[in-house]
Amino acid sequence: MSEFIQLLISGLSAGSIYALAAVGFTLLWQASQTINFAQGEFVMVPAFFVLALSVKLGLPIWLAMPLTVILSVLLLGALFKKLIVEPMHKHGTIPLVIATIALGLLIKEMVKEFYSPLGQPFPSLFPQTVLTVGDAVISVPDIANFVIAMGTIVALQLFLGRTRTGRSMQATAQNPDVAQILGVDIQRMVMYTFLINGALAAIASILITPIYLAKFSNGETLGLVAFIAAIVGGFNQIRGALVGGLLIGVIDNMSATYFSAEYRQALPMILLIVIILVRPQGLLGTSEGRTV
Amino acid sequence: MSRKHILFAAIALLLLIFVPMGQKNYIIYVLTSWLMFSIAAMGLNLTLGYAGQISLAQASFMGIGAYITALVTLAGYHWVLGWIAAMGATFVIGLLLGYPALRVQHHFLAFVTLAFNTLVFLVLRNEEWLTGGSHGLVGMPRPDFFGISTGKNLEFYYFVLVLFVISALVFSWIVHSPWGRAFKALRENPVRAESLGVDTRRITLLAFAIGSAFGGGAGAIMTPLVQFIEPGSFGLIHSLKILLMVVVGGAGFYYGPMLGAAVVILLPELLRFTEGYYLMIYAAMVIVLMVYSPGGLIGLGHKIMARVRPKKEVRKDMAKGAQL
Amino acid sequence: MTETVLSVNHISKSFGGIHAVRDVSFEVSRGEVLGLIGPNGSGKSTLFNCVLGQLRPDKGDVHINGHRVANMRASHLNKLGVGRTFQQLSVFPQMSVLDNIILAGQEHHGTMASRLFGPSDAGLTEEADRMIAFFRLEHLRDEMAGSLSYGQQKLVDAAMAFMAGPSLVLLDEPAGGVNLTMLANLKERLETYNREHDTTFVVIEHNMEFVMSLCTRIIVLAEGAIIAEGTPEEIRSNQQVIDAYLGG
Amino acid sequence: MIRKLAMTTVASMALTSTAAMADVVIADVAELSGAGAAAGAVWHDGVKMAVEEINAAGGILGEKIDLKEYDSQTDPQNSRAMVQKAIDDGAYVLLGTVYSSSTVVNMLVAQQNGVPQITGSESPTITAKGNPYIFRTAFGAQKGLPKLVSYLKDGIGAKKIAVVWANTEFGKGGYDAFMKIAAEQGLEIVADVPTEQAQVDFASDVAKVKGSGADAIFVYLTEEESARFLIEADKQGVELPLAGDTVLVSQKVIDLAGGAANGAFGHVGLSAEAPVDAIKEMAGKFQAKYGYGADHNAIKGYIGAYVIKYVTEQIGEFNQEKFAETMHGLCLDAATHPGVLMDVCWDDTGEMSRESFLVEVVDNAQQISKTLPAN
Repeated sequence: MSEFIQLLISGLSAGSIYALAAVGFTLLWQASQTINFAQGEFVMVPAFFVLALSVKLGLPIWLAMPLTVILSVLLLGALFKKLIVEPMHKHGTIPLVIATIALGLLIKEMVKEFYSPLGQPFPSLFPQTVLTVGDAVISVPDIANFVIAMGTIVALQLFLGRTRTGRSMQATAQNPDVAQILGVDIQRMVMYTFLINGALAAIASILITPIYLAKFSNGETLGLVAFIAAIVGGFNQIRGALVGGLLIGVIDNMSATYFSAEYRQALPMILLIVIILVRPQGLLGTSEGRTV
Repeated sequence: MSRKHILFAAIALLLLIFVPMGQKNYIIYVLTSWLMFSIAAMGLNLTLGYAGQISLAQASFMGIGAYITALVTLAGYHWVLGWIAAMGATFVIGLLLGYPALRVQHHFLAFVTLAFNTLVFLVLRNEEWLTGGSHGLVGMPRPDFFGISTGKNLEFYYFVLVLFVISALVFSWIVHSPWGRAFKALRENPVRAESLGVDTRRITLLAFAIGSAFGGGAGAIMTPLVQFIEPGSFGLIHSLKILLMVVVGGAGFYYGPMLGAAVVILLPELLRFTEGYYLMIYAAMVIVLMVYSPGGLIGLGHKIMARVRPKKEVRKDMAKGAQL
Repeated sequence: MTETVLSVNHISKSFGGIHAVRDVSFEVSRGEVLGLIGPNGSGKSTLFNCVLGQLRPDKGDVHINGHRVANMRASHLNKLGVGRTFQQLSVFPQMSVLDNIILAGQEHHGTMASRLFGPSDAGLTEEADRMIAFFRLEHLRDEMAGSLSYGQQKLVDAAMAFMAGPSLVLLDEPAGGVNLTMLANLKERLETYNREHDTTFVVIEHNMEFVMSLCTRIIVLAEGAIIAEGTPEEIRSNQQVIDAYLGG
Repeated sequence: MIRKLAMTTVASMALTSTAAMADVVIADVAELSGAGAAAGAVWHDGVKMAVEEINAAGGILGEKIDLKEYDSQTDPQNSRAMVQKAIDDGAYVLLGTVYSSSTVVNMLVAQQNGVPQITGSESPTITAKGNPYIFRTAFGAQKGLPKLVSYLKDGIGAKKIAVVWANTEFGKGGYDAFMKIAAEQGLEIVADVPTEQAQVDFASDVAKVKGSGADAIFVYLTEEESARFLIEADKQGVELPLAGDTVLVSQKVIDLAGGAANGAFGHVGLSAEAPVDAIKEMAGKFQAKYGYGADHNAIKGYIGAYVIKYVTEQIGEFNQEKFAETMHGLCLDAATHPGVLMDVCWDDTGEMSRESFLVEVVDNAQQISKTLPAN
């Protein structure tokens, strides 16, 4: 039982990070039909911003981390949209998908060449201590990661639901034509979405890297998982991405222990295929109002 | 097919016959693997370039084909049996996999194939009793035909060249049949095609299954070429590599995948002076290409030609119709 | 000669509380040219999509040649003898005019297997050439359809709709954006085709002149319901129709 | 066939010699890019350093070494093509590759062409295939692990073992070897945990071994994965002894794990920290030359290049067939052959033996606790 609780908590902790990436993924999809195959690299690279700022430039960590969020918002948000998504949008979905695949490769290679091909230790925001609850040993960073990731998503939900800008963004995502008629500046709303995705990626990166270590190849698994979480949960729902992320995190942890370690990667894949077969709109998704 | 095309194909074929003569083994090996990847990319071109669907599992179809061929030839049967079994199996798997995905339409084939590729990798690695696990399978013989051996590298090259020509002919025949017309119509305007009686779902499924079978056929070549296969050669990254071949060359163009495969295989060699940077340069090139010419290098060529001779139309099928 | 090709029975369709179509019924007989007109937002398109099986009506049903068409795939509908044209340009731009026309016929000839193993034109070149000649496009036969002028593409589009020998053709704003000379040409060809083949047409159109001169019968929709029905002359003088158009 | 090839190689060298002053071509096929760049690039630097020293001292039999490098991109298929290319370029002896998954593929080509190959791979399968042209620079896992198992059993009295291993070509080799030896020695395996390549989340793996009731944990993973496992084990408060091979206690893992590696011990074939003066001297030169510390891969590459020199000088000519024949059963002592750093012998499969060390991580540094005899 204690093992189960431990697995559940570490699964939720990892899952909450997946959810951050998946939510960003979903936002981009809703706002601009961008399927971002570089999303994993987007989560990998901010950790290297932190390292470059703190280790190479000697800035203190408390300064390097906020700067990283800003850098990510600018580079992975604004620049990504301006330089890649915008000029390609008129070509349709396929070229953009290919371009994001290439972008993922580019980011990976740049980190490897310009920083290091080796894994790097990464400072943790939280003390590496454990709480003992009954038999179960629960690590403090796990809890902290979960709380921060969830807090971020809840804040995002509130922003989207309660503020004028947030509601305009939602209107843009649901029906850009109507939003335009209502006087919403669509381009700006789409841009906000990209900026938010950059910020989410940075937060996820800072939370996960103390455990994962900073390495250029980290995005490979993360991107895939975010992708699956988004589809399983429901591609057009932030709540869906959240549930999908947590679900995949828990399933991954549970399956290695209770199902088969050799096939632990298979379970999320099978879940993905089953969902597409049985409930293509995702667990929480609604039938898409807009066709692709 | 116009006379110009036939002439071009004939010259290309002559080059393919004469160029490797007297070359070193490495060059011959690279040419052989280029032919092999061209076949796989040709298949994906049918799925992507003609039917407008992204498949991220072409490497896993190669893997399935390679392992089937390995098991058949290691059991002592002739390679041809393995080849037929490989293509047949991948065709059927393509149908089974594509049917549910295409029932929901849109981008789901990309997602399903993505998951499928990972699943195939896991099965190949974990089912050691059948596939040799992560140690792979080794010692597959190169086939003999009527007493003619293909054991030496140059002999094997010609053997693959024959298979390549057969594949190219079959491909040409498919795209010039009414099916091919339906594929093209599907890519250019699926809604219109459907309204003219084209069962777009069925035709997309067939394009995907045939494309997969080409992947299986390429895999059947890899087994005797490398004489060692292991799961790592068929991971997702290799599917992406084949996808990039098709797109870089020019999706939907007959010679696109062949050009793309040549670029992907020769680029490391050409960019050797850049040392570790070649992948970066390649990735950046792909992005720029997608911005300026979603039709790939051949599309770019046409674009430039159209500049020079403004009468000809530039294709813009990737803009319209072709949806994920 | 009064067999019913299309029958629409008490169709209603609403979207989130807005009644786009309410209780519409009509029949179209063989050889008729029916015009479907109405101001913007009158429910024409919704009705049209219900007829095409693209939308499932909330109430009522549509029969074409005796088959119920709710939720039917467009390719299936086409096999039942329904041809259509589109509002926007709908040719295959990177295929030659000939290939466009052959494609429109090929799915009605032979089997899946014969279309793979048989001749590459599915044996339709002659028939396609006749169709091309009918629309006087011979000089453009081998040009890429995308390189044609707008009006020429409209003709190709119409030719495609006729290629499979349909019993019912739905024309969605055929006159939109076509210049006067070309329009006269198109109208004359449609009339000739209708006369020669006794094909039924249903036309949605904004261009009143065009509808009035082409159609034998006209139905006017306003706010989702039929407000008038009759010959072009009757419609022209109907006060309700004039109000609907002018009064908004 | 082999002789003919060898002769053509010599002939082609004779041809190129007019331009390049009788250089002997040695090819280093290594993981210079891709996932294995960390290991391959360091190996290559080790090779380069040795070659420069050899050339400065007059080369081999009076001929300078022309070192050509080939990037396998950590792709087995590509490594095969690169080995073919190296042979086409007239390589006398091949160095590399480091990754076993590449070596098992490309060694077939070297064998077919009769070119001796000195590899940095440690997977047991390499020398088990009866290839007469393959030679190691570090002994295979199956030779190192018995020493570790004995220590687990007798040194710390463990009876129940949990095994965590990378489910890859690399990990599978070590895993199979360990399981065999553990069975022979009567150790009970209470948890068997395969992990994925480049796995990042080890929470469930640690939970599993923790709940298994093991006396000790055997960890057979690559660098970053080892560090991630150690960090997670630390996080979950695992107090059991952690044992591994060269990788687990390597400086790289210690640096990455940031304190979590303390207390881990392992059996190490080669280490820059080894109490051997020649190694320390070599490591010092390496640090000065490249600005980073040498690891076991650097030392392997360095030794590999020197072995070519010593063996060739022993046979007195550039003859690939004789090279391979001579190396089977050869012993080189470090006193007369300083470039091998430690006394070393090869058996008739190309497997090698050498003294090794038992290392424990103390205060974030390797501490040699015992030197074990060659076996």
